[in-house]
Amino acid sequence: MTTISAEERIAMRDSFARLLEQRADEEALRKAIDTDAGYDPALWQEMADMGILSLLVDPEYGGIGGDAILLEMLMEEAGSRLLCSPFISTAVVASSLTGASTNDDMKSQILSKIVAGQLTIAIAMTGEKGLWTTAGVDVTARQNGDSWQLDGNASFVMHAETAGRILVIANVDNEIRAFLVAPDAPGVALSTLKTNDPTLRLSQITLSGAVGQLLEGVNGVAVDHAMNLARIALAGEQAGGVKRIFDITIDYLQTRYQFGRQIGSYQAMKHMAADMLVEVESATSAARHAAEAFAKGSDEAQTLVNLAGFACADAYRDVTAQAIQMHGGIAYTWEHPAHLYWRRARTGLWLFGSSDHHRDQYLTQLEAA
Amino acid sequence: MTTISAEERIAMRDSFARLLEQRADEEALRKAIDTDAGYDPALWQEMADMGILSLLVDPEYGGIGGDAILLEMLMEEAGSRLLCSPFISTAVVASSLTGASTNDDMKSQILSKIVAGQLTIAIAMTGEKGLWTTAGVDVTARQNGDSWQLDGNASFVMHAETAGRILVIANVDNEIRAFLVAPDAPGVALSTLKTNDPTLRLSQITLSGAVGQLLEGVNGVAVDHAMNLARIALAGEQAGGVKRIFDITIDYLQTRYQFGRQIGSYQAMKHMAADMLVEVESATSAARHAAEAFAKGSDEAQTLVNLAGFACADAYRDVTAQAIQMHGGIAYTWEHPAHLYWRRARTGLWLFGSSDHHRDQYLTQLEAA
Amino acid sequence: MASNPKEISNEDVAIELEAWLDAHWDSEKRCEKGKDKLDTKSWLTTLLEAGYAVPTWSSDWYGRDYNTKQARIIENILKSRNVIGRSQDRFNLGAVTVYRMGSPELKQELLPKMLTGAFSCLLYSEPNAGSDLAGVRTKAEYVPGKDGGEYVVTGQKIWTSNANEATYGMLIARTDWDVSKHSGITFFIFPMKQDGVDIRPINQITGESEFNEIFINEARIPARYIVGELNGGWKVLQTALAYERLIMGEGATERQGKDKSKVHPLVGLARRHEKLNDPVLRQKIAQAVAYRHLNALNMRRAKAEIIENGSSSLMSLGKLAMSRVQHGEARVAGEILGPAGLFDGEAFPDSADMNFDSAKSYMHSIGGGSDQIQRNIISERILGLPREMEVDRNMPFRDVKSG
Amino acid sequence: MASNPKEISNEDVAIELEAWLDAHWDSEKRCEKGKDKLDTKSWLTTLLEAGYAVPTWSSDWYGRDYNTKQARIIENILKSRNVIGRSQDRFNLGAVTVYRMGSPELKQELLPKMLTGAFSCLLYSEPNAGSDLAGVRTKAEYVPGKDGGEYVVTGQKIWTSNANEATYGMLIARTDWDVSKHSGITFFIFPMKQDGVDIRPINQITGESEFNEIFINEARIPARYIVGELNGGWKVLQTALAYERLIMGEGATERQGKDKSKVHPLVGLARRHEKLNDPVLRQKIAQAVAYRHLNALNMRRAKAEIIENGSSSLMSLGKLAMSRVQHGEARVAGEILGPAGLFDGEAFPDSADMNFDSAKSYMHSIGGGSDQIQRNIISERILGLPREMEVDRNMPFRDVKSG
Repeated sequence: MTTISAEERIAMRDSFARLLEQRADEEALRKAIDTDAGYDPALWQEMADMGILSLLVDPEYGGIGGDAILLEMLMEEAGSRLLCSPFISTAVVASSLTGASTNDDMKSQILSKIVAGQLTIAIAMTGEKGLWTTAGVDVTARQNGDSWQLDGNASFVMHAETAGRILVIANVDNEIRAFLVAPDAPGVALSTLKTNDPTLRLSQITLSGAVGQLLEGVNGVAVDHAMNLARIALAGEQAGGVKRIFDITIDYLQTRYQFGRQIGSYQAMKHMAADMLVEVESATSAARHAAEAFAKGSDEAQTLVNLAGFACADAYRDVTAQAIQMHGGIAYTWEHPAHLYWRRARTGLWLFGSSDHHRDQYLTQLEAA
Repeated sequence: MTTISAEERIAMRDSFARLLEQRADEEALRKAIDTDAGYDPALWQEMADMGILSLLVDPEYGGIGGDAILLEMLMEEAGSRLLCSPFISTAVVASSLTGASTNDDMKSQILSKIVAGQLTIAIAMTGEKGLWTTAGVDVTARQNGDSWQLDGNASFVMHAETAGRILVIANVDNEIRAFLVAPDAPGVALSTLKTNDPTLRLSQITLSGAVGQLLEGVNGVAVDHAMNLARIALAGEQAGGVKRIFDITIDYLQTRYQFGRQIGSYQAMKHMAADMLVEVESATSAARHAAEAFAKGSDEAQTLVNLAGFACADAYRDVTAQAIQMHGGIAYTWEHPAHLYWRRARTGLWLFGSSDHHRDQYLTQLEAA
Repeated sequence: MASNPKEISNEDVAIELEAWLDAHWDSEKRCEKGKDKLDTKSWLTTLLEAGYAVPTWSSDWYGRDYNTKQARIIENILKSRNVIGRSQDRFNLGAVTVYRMGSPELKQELLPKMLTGAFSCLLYSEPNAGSDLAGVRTKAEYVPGKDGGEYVVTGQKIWTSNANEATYGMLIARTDWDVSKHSGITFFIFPMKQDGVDIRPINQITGESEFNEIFINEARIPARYIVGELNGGWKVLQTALAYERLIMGEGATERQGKDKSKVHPLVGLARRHEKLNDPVLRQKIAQAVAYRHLNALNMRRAKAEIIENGSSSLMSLGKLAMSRVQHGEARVAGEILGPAGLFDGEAFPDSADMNFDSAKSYMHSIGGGSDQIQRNIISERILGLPREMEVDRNMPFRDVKSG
Repeated sequence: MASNPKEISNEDVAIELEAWLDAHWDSEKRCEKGKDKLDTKSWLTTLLEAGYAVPTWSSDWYGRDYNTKQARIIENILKSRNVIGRSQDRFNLGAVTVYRMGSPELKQELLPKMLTGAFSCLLYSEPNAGSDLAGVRTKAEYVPGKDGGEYVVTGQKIWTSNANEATYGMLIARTDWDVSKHSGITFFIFPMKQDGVDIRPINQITGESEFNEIFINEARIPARYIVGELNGGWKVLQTALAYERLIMGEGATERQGKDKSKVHPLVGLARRHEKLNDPVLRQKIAQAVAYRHLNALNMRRAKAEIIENGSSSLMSLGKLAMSRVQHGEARVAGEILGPAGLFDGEAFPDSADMNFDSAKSYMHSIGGGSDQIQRNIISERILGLPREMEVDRNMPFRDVKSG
């Protein structure tokens, strides 16, 4: 359990929100999109300085020891700005997995670099099917004397091209293990995968006898835990994003006139907006309750993570789709931000498990209850 | 191919429409519902006199030799009035199957009674799973000297309690055969199944060594053909029903005032109505084109029958559901007709194959194309 | 009769009530101590006189001047002992309306009756005024006479529940036809037990008859039974409706915020009918359950916000969201049942439930403000979008189109 | 130039044209007989002078007074020989507008140019007047001068396709700000090739730039280039829009009424990605295909009705229905592709198509009258429901709110 207080969480969220307001507005977003890296390293450093990157790191290792609740709160802010960064890979999944390691030297070395903003880590977990479960891992590792050699493919790897290390999840005799690999090591081949969502950077990684450093003590349970944190982070991002595009749309309904009336005075628009509000609030509730249940270690945690996994993604998809329609022609232009939210929303339909997969898992949880 | 002309079809439809206007209005419908038989035998006789019951019977046997196109046209009229009658069982399926028989004596004897309105025939085809395909037949027949004995269950049998004969589809050594059974014969047990739709009468029939008369020459192909005719009839009925409840609703939107305006002036209502019109017209197109393709023996016939099988049923369900909502409280009362259409629409979701089944079959047809 | 809430601690509130109950209420027999069986009216009078029926009300009017916190303590104790007549300041809509808006004379005359078993039904809706409550055409005409005269009422009301059991009706009627629609309405307490009141059950599509139509033909109301001002009924109605919404909203927030029994009925139904492995149905079942679950989570947030800030806009989303839940669950139940859904009656309990629920869902999506009205309310009151234009708002009611 | 259609049989129409073509058109080289390559303007002039560019028009104006049936015969023959410049009485919107509504002088001056390659773009939409075309704020001010003077135009137009290629723009502009919005608009033929016209491509969310924004800064139009009356532009626009709808509608009826290639693309996609056996996807694929199929059947009925009665209300449903088809197909394609749908670009052609189609669907549901406008049209013009209230209809345009 975390030692962070409710007041500290709010203070941190507010600082992060201010930082993003100043440094991650639409102009900055479009600038980041146009770079090869796909994010702003200077902003990354400021996030480190503010402690954002260490939110899940134990105070013992220089972190602030936050929990899923704080993570979700911060991600709502990030989502509302469509923040581009390797945050989930590095500060959520890699932090969580490294934190689970029993090798204290490695742990201390890696976490201190993450906390300082000096190291980003990409997560190579799922094969080409994009399952993001341990069953979807396609890489195998075998011990060769003192070292480990890795073979196989990982796809959908976020921000791999700029990562200092790649954290590879691999099978060792049907057990899940984690390894750190240097991107420039022999036997490591990266190829960029062009994405439809310009805020997303994906690569495929082919490992052919590449040497990896075992992250001792990390097993399938730790990976499931880390992936659930990633899903909560994504759900929070989606809740923040869907709220934001909704607010943009309501604002447009109030300020756009057609036939001498605000378009928000037309019942068709009003009724669409009311239905969208239900989706927006449901996404927020799902993300927040999943985070809370997870932070408290509640029995319901997995159920709520799966619920958030499809409810937030679907709400985001539906509300952004309606938002474009309600804006009309203006949102059909690249210069209007609506389509950026729409693309990010569509990304969320697949990232870390599809909506259909989460829906099925949710029912499995309910059956077991 | 039929010899009936387009003008003759229209004339017949118009006569039938006039008959129904006079004899099958809402009052008559509610009266029929309240009887045990569930239909008006006097009206049945008038339908016989008008030639409606013989529409699919060859002129050689006293019929008018109509086709699926005429059938669909008549059923639109029947559907718009929610006509209760054993028409589909007797005048469609039984007529078609009997017409396929190679036993001319039997054929002539049965058809002449159907044509005269003196015999209604119930169809015992599907088992408890309600598949309405030859694969769903649960009755088996075996030859015992000169006679045939039937064993097994058939469910969802329409208007069995008042039928003069039951036409049982049965398996004989993995071949499909048809038999005529007297409802009061030994080994025949009928039990009424209470239905949610008061315009529908269903029974379960248990056969325990009941004697049946083989309808020679009728095989699986003839049964498939007859069931496709039944599906076209149902699609036509649904197209007529959905059109009617839609018209009733539009009329209400024009005459009901709230806040000093016709409720049809509210954009929410208008937009719902526009979307409903698309459904209504699509149902009509699906039913008519299925009938036309079937009548012409086109390659597309099965595809279009399956399309109509789900498109008409789903349109009817959705439009009746909206119709109740748009009427508001008044349609929540038993005295208002909306719920009768709604119940009949829900019946159509399962009768002669579910929407999901037809959708799957439709895709199978497209794959083969 | 009661102590000042500022002077009494929450502990003492509980201790005082427990002592009073020990003296007056037999929890086992559920009647007054020392009696064989419950005499409702007598018990309600005892409770009322002790100030425990309406503890938040003024001590001048049967109450104890308690605050909400204290009232909840009392409610919980009375509930735990199965005491009837509790929390009428929360749930007795007729009495609350008279207490809040009636004249002292009216309160004097009616409250003792209303709080001791003479309860009230709602006579707002009319066939021609569904969502548009201000469109009432039931007319009330003044006739001079003793005690200030009376009003003669003729018209038709609809969707009234418990009309047969009610002593009073909370009635809105038109008293001036020459002013705008909202300006000519008066709010009355209408005596139900009289000639000229014909109560007919409505046959609903569910097969139930929860509601009635009320045909009123020259029925009488003492003129002193007006609540608020003559022709000021619209304002009174708004307040009465706000109480109703509050009561219903709180109930809904509690119900919807509560997780259902561990296994959702749809999961049980699918299990019974061996459909839990059907991948198409699994998606539909999960989505239907999720909509209910999400609404429960929204209502949990609403409750937390109400505790924090005294109100929550989330509460207004519940009714609309529940429409989708109820129609959706009934539909998925139908898909689980398959062709068996055609059946009904006692022999097919799952089918009968599914068919009943399918029809009953309309009670939710139409009754008490249809989904369309809810969307208007949400978009206007929460999102601040412009109000729907009311063309008849300022014309004399005589000229308003209706039908 | 042409024979009276009453005097010439359909057979003779065909024979006469075939003979003329034999003499003048080289189908293989696709140019005028006896020439090496096509000189477009020269050929179009030849075709025009023969009366075959606009056969239904009056013989006073380049036509042959032919009826529709005869025109279709001509169209088919010209099409079969790949003749360019055909059917301009059906498809050359600028020329049709001038022919139908221009003064004789305007026709004399513009038709020869418009029918021989100088084609027109549309300058109706403005950033502040999307669905509300009558809300135009582009201003045209009269300046006296020779040849009747000219108008000076300043404003901004949007969603214009082919602006760079167009010689003329069909422009609506405000010429009177003190009358109601519909009363102060004038319809001009606007010369595109002049200073003061800045054409900028719009970057669309599909990655395409089919459309342009046009910034007009003190550009000039001869006063004689007004179509119809000064300040009577709204009426002219309505007629021009009706032609446009007719052309687009006929096209759509034909396209949508035609069955697609035997195997629907979604079936092919699912087969390629080995998803044809997934029962959840099968339902979604079948439904998506069915919506397209049903619309095609509706359009077949529409076409039959048009042949029978000259019109069909079904035609108006096609645009709305196709929105659902296009959004739906793109969505199902995404579900077939699964996580691979995240990719884009040449390396992932199926993903790239799906993502492109997902964005492009908005072109359909927003452009040319959004789904919401279509629903208004259907409910008002087909179902006869009351028209939406227009609050600004009768106020001076100066006072109309806009944004």
